Amino acid sequence: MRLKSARLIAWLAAAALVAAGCDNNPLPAEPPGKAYLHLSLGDDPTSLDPSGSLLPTIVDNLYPAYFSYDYLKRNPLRLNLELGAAWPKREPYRLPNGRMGERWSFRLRKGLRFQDDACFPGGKGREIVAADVVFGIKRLADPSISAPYFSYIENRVWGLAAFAEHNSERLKHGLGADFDKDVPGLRLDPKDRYAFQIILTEPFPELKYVMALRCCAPQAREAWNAYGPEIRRHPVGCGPYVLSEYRPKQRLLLTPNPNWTGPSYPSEGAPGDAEAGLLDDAGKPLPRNDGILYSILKENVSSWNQFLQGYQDAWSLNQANYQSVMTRPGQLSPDMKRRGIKLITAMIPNIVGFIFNMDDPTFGGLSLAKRKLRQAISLSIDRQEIIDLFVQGNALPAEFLVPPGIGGYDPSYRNPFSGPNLTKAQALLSEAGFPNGINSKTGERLVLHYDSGAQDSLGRQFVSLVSRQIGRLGIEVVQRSWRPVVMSDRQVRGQFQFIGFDWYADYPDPEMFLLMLYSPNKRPGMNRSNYRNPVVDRLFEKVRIMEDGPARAALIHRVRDIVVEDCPWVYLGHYRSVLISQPWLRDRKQPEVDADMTRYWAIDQPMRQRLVAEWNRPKLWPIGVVALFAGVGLAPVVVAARSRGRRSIRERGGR
Amino acid sequence: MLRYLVRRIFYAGPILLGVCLATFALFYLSVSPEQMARRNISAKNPTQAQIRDWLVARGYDKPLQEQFTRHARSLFLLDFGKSDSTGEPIAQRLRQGAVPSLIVGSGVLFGSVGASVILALFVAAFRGTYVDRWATVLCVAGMSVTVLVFIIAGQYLFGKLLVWFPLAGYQSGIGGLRFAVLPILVGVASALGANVRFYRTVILDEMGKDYVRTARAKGVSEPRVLFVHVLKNAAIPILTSFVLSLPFVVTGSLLLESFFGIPGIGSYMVDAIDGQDFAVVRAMVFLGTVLYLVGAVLTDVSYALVDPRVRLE
Amino acid sequence: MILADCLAGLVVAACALALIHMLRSPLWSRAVSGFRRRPGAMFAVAVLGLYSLVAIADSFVLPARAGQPPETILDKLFARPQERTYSAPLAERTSEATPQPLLGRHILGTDGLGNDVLYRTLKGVRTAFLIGGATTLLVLPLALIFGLLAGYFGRWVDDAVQYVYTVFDSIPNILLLIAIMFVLGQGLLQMCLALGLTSWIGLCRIVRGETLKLRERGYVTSARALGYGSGRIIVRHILPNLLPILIIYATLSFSRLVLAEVILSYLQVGVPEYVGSWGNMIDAARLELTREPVIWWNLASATVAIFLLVFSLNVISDELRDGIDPSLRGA
Amino acid sequence: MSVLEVVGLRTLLRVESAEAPVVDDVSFSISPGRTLGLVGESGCGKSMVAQSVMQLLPPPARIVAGEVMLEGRDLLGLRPAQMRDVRGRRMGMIFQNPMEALNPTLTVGYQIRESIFAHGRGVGRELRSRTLQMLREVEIEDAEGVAAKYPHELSGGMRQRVAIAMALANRPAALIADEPTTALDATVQAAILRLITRLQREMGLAVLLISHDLGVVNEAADDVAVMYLGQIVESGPVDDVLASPAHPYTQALFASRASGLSRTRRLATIEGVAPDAGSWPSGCRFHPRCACAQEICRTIAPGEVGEGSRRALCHFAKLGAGNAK
Repeated sequence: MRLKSARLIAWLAAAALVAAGCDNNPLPAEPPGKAYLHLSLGDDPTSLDPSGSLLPTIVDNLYPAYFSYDYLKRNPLRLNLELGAAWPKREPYRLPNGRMGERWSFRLRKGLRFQDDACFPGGKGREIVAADVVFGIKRLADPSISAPYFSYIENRVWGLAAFAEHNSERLKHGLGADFDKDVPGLRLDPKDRYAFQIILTEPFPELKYVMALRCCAPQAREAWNAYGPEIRRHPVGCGPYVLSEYRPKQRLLLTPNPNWTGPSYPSEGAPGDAEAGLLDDAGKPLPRNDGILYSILKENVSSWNQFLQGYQDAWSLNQANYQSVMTRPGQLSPDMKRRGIKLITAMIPNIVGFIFNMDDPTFGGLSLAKRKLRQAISLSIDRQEIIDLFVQGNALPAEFLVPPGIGGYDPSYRNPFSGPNLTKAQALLSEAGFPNGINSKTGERLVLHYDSGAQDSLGRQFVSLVSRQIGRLGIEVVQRSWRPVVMSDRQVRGQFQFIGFDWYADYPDPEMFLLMLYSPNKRPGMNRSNYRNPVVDRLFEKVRIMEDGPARAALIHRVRDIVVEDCPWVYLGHYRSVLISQPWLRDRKQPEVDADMTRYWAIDQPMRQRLVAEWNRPKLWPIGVVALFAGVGLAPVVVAARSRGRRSIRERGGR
Repeated sequence: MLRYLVRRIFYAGPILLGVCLATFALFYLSVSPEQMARRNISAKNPTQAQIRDWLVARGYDKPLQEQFTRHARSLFLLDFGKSDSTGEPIAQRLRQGAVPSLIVGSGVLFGSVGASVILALFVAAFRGTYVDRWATVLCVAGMSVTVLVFIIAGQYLFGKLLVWFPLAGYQSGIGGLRFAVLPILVGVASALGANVRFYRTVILDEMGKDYVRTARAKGVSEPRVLFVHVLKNAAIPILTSFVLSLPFVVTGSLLLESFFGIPGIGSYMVDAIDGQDFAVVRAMVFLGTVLYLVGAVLTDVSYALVDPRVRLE
Repeated sequence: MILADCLAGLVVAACALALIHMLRSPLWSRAVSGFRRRPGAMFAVAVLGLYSLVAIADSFVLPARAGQPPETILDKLFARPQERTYSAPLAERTSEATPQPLLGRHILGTDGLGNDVLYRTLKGVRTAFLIGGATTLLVLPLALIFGLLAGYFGRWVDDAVQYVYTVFDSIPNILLLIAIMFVLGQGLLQMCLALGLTSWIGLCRIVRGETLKLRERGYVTSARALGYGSGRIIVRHILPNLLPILIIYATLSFSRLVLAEVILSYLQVGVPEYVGSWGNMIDAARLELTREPVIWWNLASATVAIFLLVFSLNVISDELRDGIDPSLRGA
Repeated sequence: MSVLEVVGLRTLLRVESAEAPVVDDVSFSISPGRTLGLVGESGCGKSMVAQSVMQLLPPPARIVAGEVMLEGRDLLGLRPAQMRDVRGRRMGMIFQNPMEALNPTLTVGYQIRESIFAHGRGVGRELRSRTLQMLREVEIEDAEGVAAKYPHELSGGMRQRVAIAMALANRPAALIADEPTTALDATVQAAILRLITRLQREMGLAVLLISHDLGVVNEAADDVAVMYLGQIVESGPVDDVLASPAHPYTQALFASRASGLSRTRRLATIEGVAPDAGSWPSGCRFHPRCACAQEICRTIAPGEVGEGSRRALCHFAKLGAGNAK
């Protein structure tokens, strides 16, 4: 009777299996006639609150800002009005303390509406006014959300720092931020409810870029009152999409926002876009798809395999995938080509490299010998080898901090200390007093500590490769690996000699890069190497408040020549962001800034269905193999069982 | 029985307190609050003011013993508080994660115990023959392969070649069960070797006992001897291993969950460690301890149920 | 590194001591001599012997040449140039689109970075021996001391020891392990310590239980009646009776630890890359499996290496158990 | 007509990849209502005989030759399922150690009931009443109370009574009692023996009583067979054999308990130790320990000498009534 119940359970389990269907499609069923875009995330978005979010994914689709970057046009990047009605008026403004600041006057489009949400009266999204933008900016000064972009405007918008200080004080007593308190630098026009002014304490031409960031999107006070900090999981935006389903650690679904009235698909693009078919949908309304379904999958390998099965439409390559996609630098693998997968690359302004600790007794300092030592190490590094091995050539070897597409970039410039040049490096090393890596005075080998936060296998391999390259000079490289938390702490405290360092710009301006050389930004600021050169400081202060142009470029080149000689950095490359997309995805272009542009992408649904079915035909040979093994394995069991049955008979025969 | 329970609860207090203290000490030895703040503030380069505000908002600016007493008190009152990194209530996240963890965990547990017991009985029935010998070798072989290889092979076979199950992912509701099948299969397969070998020893041990001979001398059929007589006695060590792994049903299997994208408590725990989320870590450790202690009580209770010689006192 | 070398010496010394002890005691030598009749056991011994040779070859550092890092005998044997990219086992060219001739023969091919897979696999042997051996060396005294004290003296000592290990045991194991690794930092030694601190409880429990049983035996009671000191009774009368359990447990825990290293590497708290370990290889191979064409030989050789070691250890512990305790042999 | 007849039984035991006989050409027969006592040192193969008859040998042992006839049916020719039906229904068995022989996790009542329903006899209420009746038959007063108890709650004597009840629950024709009293106190021993004798009389059982204790055999058996190293060296009616043992081994065995019924000194006067299976001496197996061994004993295995119901396996067996009294 026990046996019977066991059998019953087995049957039930089998039935359940059959009922579940033999299918490897991980996606939920979609409403008929809808074609969602299928994308994946490595984890829940840390926050969907535009004030607290660093990453553009999803948030950009929910919270558009005053400006947006042009989808197609590049080099230079162009800002378009998104919520704005007109380009801001910029004029000098005398502050009460007598210093000269700037006043920017903005005006929003009329008729913009928030998405429908229960926090509004009647559940209908109300019209957006200038006060909503001001409220959004004020929210950056709420200490409880640690807003990532706050530092860009904290000391530049008049009175904002004091407002933040006021809120910090309230926090200490367990009180929330006080948004009713006025900030003098954020002014509403009493006559025009769509207009507002921002008063800056110093000229800040990059404010236009900040106004393109999601943190300056309009936000509804009602939503804050209703949801409080839970806004991070319950966004109330005004963008092309609304968040219609959110299951933490499972999936997120964005569907088009009926209240959205925004610019349509661009009708002119960069050279070559028309030929690539990117202008076929010109003038059609956005979004170009019926929704976006994000699957949240932590394990990168699993989620990559799902892309290969066609269950994800696009894939942003990370270090781990380069080799899966490309067999040689810049080229898709034969399998990818056969599948018709498209490769899209773009240069998001960034710099990857290594920094020396300029306070280190052995490697830091601006004396000639120390400079030569650093230059020698810089010359020992083979940038191309690293780029080829780790990103399959998807990076431009860097000569200086400023990447292409940014003012002050000079494509013809060659850094005299770019590697690999071992002979020159050896010579410089000897001049620095360490011939063949041996201290000529003490006879001791030079030891370079290379700290890293490398945790995964690729990171560890990267460290090994770089160590080997530097080791060719005869220097002993000691690799030390720390947990990321500890590593960033050591970085901030300056407990390092030589570390890897990378940085990307939130907006396309050289100031974003040069600030890493400005001595007031010393640790814990972004000048992590603690590079101090008064000439560079003075030049930077000029560059910061200038408009882009030849004059600014000349100043940047002067900075460059000084810094390259001082060599606080070893420049490795400007990495391209590489995306691959399935053949059924149309209108894909990779933005050259950190922004989410998925609303422009369209799907060829019949093609998707056909190819996914084709790619997922079951291969049944494993069943045969398993059956064979089971047969071979079970045969002795059967024989043994039968011989047991016959035992007494056989044994009588043996009598 | 009542006295037993009261005594166990009485003992649980100091143990839980010890665990709280150990967690607290280990966490503060491994990471400073400032590092935690830096890790959790999403800005690329948080300012000192932001770090200070972060610490103030979460009470990490208070003296250590005040923090400890506050944490311990709220944990003992089963108030898990809010996550340091996301700010969401931990209890809510635990509730969400419990179901997937329970599905996968109980699937693996029951599947592996069921399959192992049946296989072990089968192997034991063929004791002394080379079926038994090869089965033992296979078991040891199964124990010698890492779980990772089982996972990779399972995904490749069922997800890529046979296309029976999704490679990874999860959906709530009945439709989500098909996501659980592959992790369960892999979990069962990886546990099978060790379990079958252990159960076989236990069962053979029992099969050598005199009462089995008595039962046979009465003319009791062989399946009945195995399933009623032997299994009931072998159940005691089997139960121990079963009940001791019960806490993991709830806390989830870390590897399976993170590899197969199951949003269970196990992967929540890994995320918390990864993100230096002390609030979550201390809640999870506390919960794990409570479950462990409950498991220990359950073991004793189940002994008493199976073996009439055991009395709880 | 110096500490790790000392540890290596300790492991070797402990293994030698255990072997000598085993060969001298008739009980063990009978068990060991039984090996000769069993092909499985002979195979296991042969594998272990081979692995030990590799581990020893990887432990002796040759005099360093000028300008070169120190090399072990194993490094010397595999002193071949780094390839540019990966190649299949026994291939003559790399897998680049325009195949480059290889600089040397690679029996098991090379991994994504052009490292010889056989070399990396052999490099893992010493690490595995250290993780298994050194950790077991840490576990044994910890478990013995606490278990013996608790079992022999009972009362408050027992309560205290039980309290400590219940607290340890009730913290989810993997969390505790990671936390200790965090506190100690990364490295081979640190991993041994962390693994040791988290895995002594099982043995401690067994030792305590056995001691409780042994304490009631006639010869212990009579020894006490003769007025022997507790220390003498523990060392002379109880400890020798625990040795069989200890040695079997040590063999098993060795194999468990080797497997645990893989999981830790997956959780990103493994040993540094330059140490060379199977866990790191498998972790790296996960990504290489998604490559086109698939690099399977990296995963395969690490898996086979682990498999052989763990399998052999298990077989040997089974044989020892059978040899020593015939009642466990099964009816 | 005999109930149980064993002819030429031969059982091999596998030791370290070689097989050696443990039961060697053993023959005997038991009539209804009679008891055959099988005596011998431990390790001589008594229990192996019993287990061979029941076909409950542990896996390393197997029967290679012989016949076991129960009520005229050859049990060795039966299929396992048929043999299972014979066990417990036509032939019961009780074991040496009542502490271990009962399943500790099942109630006494259940275990007796199982003995009955394993052979498809009786259901529900009837099962229960038969169980209680069996318990009363083995002289257990509080039958209902005992039936609900677990073995560990009973004394050794009670447990053996329960074991007897289990073995006899289906009214078998034969009972094999393998050292039924060895593990019990002397007083309990006598009670159990009396119980077995009584039940035997009432049910007309053929009993194979295995013991190393001549006293037990003397008290309860009608016939006796003496085993040494797998062979029956002497057999005959108890009184005859006890009065005039023909085989030197029987004599020695008998001499060893002549001083009294002490169990502990039972073979103190036989020199040497019985060798293990597989290393039995050639010729007469007893010769290395025999006081009166001759050259012939060393080389030639003795044939069976018989006179009436008496049999002996010795070159110098002295049989006959004259010798007896």
